[in-house]
Amino acid sequence: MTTPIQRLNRRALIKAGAATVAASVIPTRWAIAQTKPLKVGLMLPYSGTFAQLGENITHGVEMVLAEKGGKLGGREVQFVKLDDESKPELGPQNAERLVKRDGVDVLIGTVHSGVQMGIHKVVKESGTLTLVPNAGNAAVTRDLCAKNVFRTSFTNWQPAYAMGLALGKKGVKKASWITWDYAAGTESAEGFKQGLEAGGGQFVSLLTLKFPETNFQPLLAQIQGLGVDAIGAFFSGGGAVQFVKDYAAAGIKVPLCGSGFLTEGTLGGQGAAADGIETALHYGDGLDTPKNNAFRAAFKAKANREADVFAVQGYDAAQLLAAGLEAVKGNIEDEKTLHAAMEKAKIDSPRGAITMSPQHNVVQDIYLRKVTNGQNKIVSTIAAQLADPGTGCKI
Amino acid sequence: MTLSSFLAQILNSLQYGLLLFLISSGLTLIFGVLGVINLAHGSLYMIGAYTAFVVARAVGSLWIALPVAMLGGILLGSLLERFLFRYFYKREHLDQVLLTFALILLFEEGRSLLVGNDFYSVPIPAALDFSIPIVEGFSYAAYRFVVIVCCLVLAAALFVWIERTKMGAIIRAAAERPEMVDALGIDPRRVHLTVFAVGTALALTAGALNAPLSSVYPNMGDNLLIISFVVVVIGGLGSVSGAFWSALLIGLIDTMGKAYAPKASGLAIYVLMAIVLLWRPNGLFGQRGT
Amino acid sequence: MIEVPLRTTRLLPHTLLGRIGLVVLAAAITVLPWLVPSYYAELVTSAMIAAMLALSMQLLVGATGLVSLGHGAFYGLAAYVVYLISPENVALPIWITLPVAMLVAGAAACVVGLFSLRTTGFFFLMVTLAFGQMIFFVFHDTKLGGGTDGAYLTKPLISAFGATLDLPRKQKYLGTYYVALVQLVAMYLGLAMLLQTLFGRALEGIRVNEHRMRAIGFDTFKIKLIAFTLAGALAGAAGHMWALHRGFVNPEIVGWHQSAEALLMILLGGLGSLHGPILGALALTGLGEVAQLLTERKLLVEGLVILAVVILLPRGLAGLGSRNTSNGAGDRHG
Amino acid sequence: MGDPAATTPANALVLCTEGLSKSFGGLQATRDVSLSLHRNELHAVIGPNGAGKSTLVNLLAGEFTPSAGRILLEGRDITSLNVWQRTRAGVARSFQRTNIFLPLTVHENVRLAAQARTGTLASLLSRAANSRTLFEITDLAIERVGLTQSRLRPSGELSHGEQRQLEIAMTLATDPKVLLLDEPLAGMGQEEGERISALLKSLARDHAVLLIEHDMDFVFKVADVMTVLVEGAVLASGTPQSVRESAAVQAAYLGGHA
Repeated sequence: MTTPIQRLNRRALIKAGAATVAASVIPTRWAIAQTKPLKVGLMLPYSGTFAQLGENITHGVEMVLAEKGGKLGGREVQFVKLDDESKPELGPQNAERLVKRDGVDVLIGTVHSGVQMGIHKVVKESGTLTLVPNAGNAAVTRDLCAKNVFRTSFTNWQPAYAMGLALGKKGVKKASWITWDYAAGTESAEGFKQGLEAGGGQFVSLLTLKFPETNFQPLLAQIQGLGVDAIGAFFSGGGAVQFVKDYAAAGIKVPLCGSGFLTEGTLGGQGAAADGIETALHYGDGLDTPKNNAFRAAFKAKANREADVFAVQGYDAAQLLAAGLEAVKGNIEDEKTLHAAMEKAKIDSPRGAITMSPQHNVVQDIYLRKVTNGQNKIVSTIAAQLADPGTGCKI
Repeated sequence: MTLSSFLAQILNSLQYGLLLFLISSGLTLIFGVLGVINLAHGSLYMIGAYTAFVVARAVGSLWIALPVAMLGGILLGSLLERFLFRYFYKREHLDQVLLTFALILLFEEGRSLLVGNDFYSVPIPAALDFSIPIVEGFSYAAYRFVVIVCCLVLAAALFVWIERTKMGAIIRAAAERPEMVDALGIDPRRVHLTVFAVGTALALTAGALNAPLSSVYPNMGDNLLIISFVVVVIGGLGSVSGAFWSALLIGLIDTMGKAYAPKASGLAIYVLMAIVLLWRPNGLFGQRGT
Repeated sequence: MIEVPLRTTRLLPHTLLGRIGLVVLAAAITVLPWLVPSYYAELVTSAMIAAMLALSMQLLVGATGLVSLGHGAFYGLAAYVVYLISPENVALPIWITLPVAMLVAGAAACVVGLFSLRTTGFFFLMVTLAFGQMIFFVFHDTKLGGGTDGAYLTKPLISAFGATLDLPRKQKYLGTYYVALVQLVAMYLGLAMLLQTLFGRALEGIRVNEHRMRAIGFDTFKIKLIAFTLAGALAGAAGHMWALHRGFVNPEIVGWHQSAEALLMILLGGLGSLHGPILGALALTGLGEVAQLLTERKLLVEGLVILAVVILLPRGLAGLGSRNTSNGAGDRHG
Repeated sequence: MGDPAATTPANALVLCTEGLSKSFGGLQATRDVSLSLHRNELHAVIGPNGAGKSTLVNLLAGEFTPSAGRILLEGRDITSLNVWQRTRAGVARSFQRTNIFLPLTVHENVRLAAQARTGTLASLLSRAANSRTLFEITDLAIERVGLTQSRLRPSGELSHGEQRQLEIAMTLATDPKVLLLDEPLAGMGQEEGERISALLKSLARDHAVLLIEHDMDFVFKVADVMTVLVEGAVLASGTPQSVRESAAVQAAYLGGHA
């Protein structure tokens, strides 16, 4: 155990598990705990559709630790990785593995919002400090918010709101939103409607498709008849690739825009069909700041591929954790100071400056991007320091 | 709802229904003749799509990928039947269910090991990469017409095979009375092998044919598997023509549901199935009880 | 008239040793939480919940010969019922939530049974699967139960006869543990008694030869419907327990993979015994825990294990020690 | 079992069919069959292969729904009753292919059949081991077919003939008024045949018995009444003597046999 970053192999992990069993049987004093390495659980998808996202987030987290010389708040860090398989029904069980069996001090996770609900249930009860590096379901920082849970990614509402706002300001009078009929879809629709109306436009209708079906034809055939000036969409991954291709092939005259995930990490598959699509997100290509350039170079050196928004979100989760731990000098038991420090932290993110809202969701600039030459080129900042409404949160 | 968009929806229904037919015709034959429930049939569709992706990426042409998927299906089906399923005909349903459930896991893991977990799109052949305007403001990708034509050709070939050949006659008899195969003086193992290979090849071909339209991604066959069950139940066990009409019916109801009543569309086909079961427990075209 | 000794039903342990084994197992589970950290006690709680689901399914699979892929839906439905009837931030007592959950799950099973039991064999399998998915889509695609992400619920209070078990926060898991244990034992003993009745014999007859049962005058549809409804209600008890344990519902707990997992537990434990599913659930939970530590390819391991069990161990773990072959799979069509 | 009720005459009409017909697709398997079964009478149905004998049994037992015609049991129309309802009403059948519960013992097989008539759910929930009347019914049926010695043996271990006897015992345990016996002698040796023949005669004393049988010598020996089916229709019916002498039967079926 000499390297600062403990990329545990399987055998070490079992030992660690056994140690935890012993540790929880024999009560330990805080003084001993202080000198122990800080255990950080990474509950992320390492298999299945979202595996790449999980890996990029992990790289982001590890980069921060490397920058800080292998210590956070003066304590060594030991990672415990757990593949959540993006299976919601296993969410609570997997979270308990980390929190109760392995006794992690901090939990970073996850990507899938259904799994996030399971993690959230467990850590709300245990009080374990938790950082959300992707899942954008609003509930976690709205009516279900918790004092020990922080999110450094986005809510589904945020980019969609900004997209609506951008359309409204551009003078688009009528627009519709098209998405899967699931939590993230309806939350994005709500954001788009509010943004559009704030910008002076009129929201016409919401078209939905059962998640995660990709037979878009029945919806596409209706669009011309809606009489709208623009169509906004929220899809991600394989669904996004196919939607954009089908939209182009259907020869629809209405311009397509959307929440940034419509063209995020999918441009290779979409090809020319994505050219010119405008989307809104908290990150993009061509963000020429020293921080971003350094981050991208370091990521490429580490992972041997280009950084993406997920890597940024993981990186910022670790930055926020570092800020909190430095304030309490590694004493994670001092929750009050820790949480207060994290709430007040100003993080220098590759995406620009970010802070935490009172509900512990990230407050950030949302950019308008346009697909040019296979890249999501940033055009402008639509909404500066945009916060989620955070309705219903009582901390 | 305008008349023109309604016509476009009819076209969508047809294309979706024909795809369902390719998948469920194999299922219904394998159920009907071999008495095996194959939960991994959806995974076979997935394998077909990934085959198309891998071959098209390697040689740059979907036209080579399609026959490869078809022949690969025959080969895979023969191997599965010869070395695995053959030993399960006389076993309990439960064993068959779990065997094929295990195959789903293994196929998906194999896919993950060989190709990874990313989604990939499969390019439409350049010669067909254009759209044909069919109604105001809505065009139809030329490749979709190709899929429709290919499905119809395959369906016609399947019908000729089932209705006009000796093997087809045996298969029809066996689907109605499974014990018949033994009585007809043909090695039943040959019949079983053929049916399983053809069923598998149909699933792989469907996957390969549809890959440019659906892209390829993990677990892509799951949803289609369940819908194919509904098609088989409504069409009647072992009936290829039943599967044909019932696939078109489901395609129509599902497409119209998505277009005009999206909230109800998920349930519509199951409600239809319940009605059919009450009215005709053996399906609309079913020959026998089970 | 000559006395005829009646054999106990096929599904119960035939030897004294077998019975003692079960009692020892129950005793071991009873003392376990005092010996291991809370995490492992909670792991056993989830294994017991899985065992309840598998046990309820054994009434269909092992006792009656009905293989259903929609059984998990009644389990998930019951968990959702707890969510739907619990007002926000008010914990209802378990003596209200448990009967309501079981009643709704049983009623749903009765309706599904009315349709699906008209069919047999593969049709039955596919139809139960489709009905199960129908229930899944109700929770997945509508706002009724919180949609795709699921929802939190207030865990029911463990209370009966006016007394409420109010444990300190750190020991709440013990309450859940013993409630699960009591229900599992009660379910086992109840089913054991049921299988000794004439009704149990009728189920056995249906499993072996339903056609003949009709010919000797049994209304087999009614008997199967009763068994299907009862199994649904018992799955409801397991689902209620999931809600009590997790305080969280998600559409995936309604999906057909739940049924497949329960079938796997039955197969692993053995078709020919009532305690098989319990052993299977414990074994599978243990296997999942070990596989998670050893490999990232957990599904690969699971797939290979199922394959191996189906091919090599057709009578499950419970069949390893016994040589009672007259109940084997081969003679079901006799 | 089934003491003849004092009020009904010893040879009362138990079951009759009126114009019973059944067709499958285009094929007419049963045409306009009218026959009657009386208590204390062994009624044999004979006919060449494919004459529709099994279809007739299946129609009477409720496996098939007739295309036309009625079936009356003691004057009550039972045409619309299904299989188990007919068994409960008193029409019981044995199967051509032995159809018993192989994993169970002889006693258990028969008890299962006796159990069906207890009917109500409440009685089904009593412990199987406790039901004394059930035991009596079961033992009587076993004794009647002469399997008392073997009653604790697993039925899978019985000889073929014994399995046929068990088949009949199960039928008896349902307390039938009418016995439909589909080739009870199939596959039996000479000695076993003798035993069954005696059993059938004894059964006919307190039941109406319909017998389907191939073995002509046997049929002419035991039957009180015979019906000859050809292509689904009744060619002749009457005492064995009258059937043997019927010109139509001789021409169409018996040929040189008579």
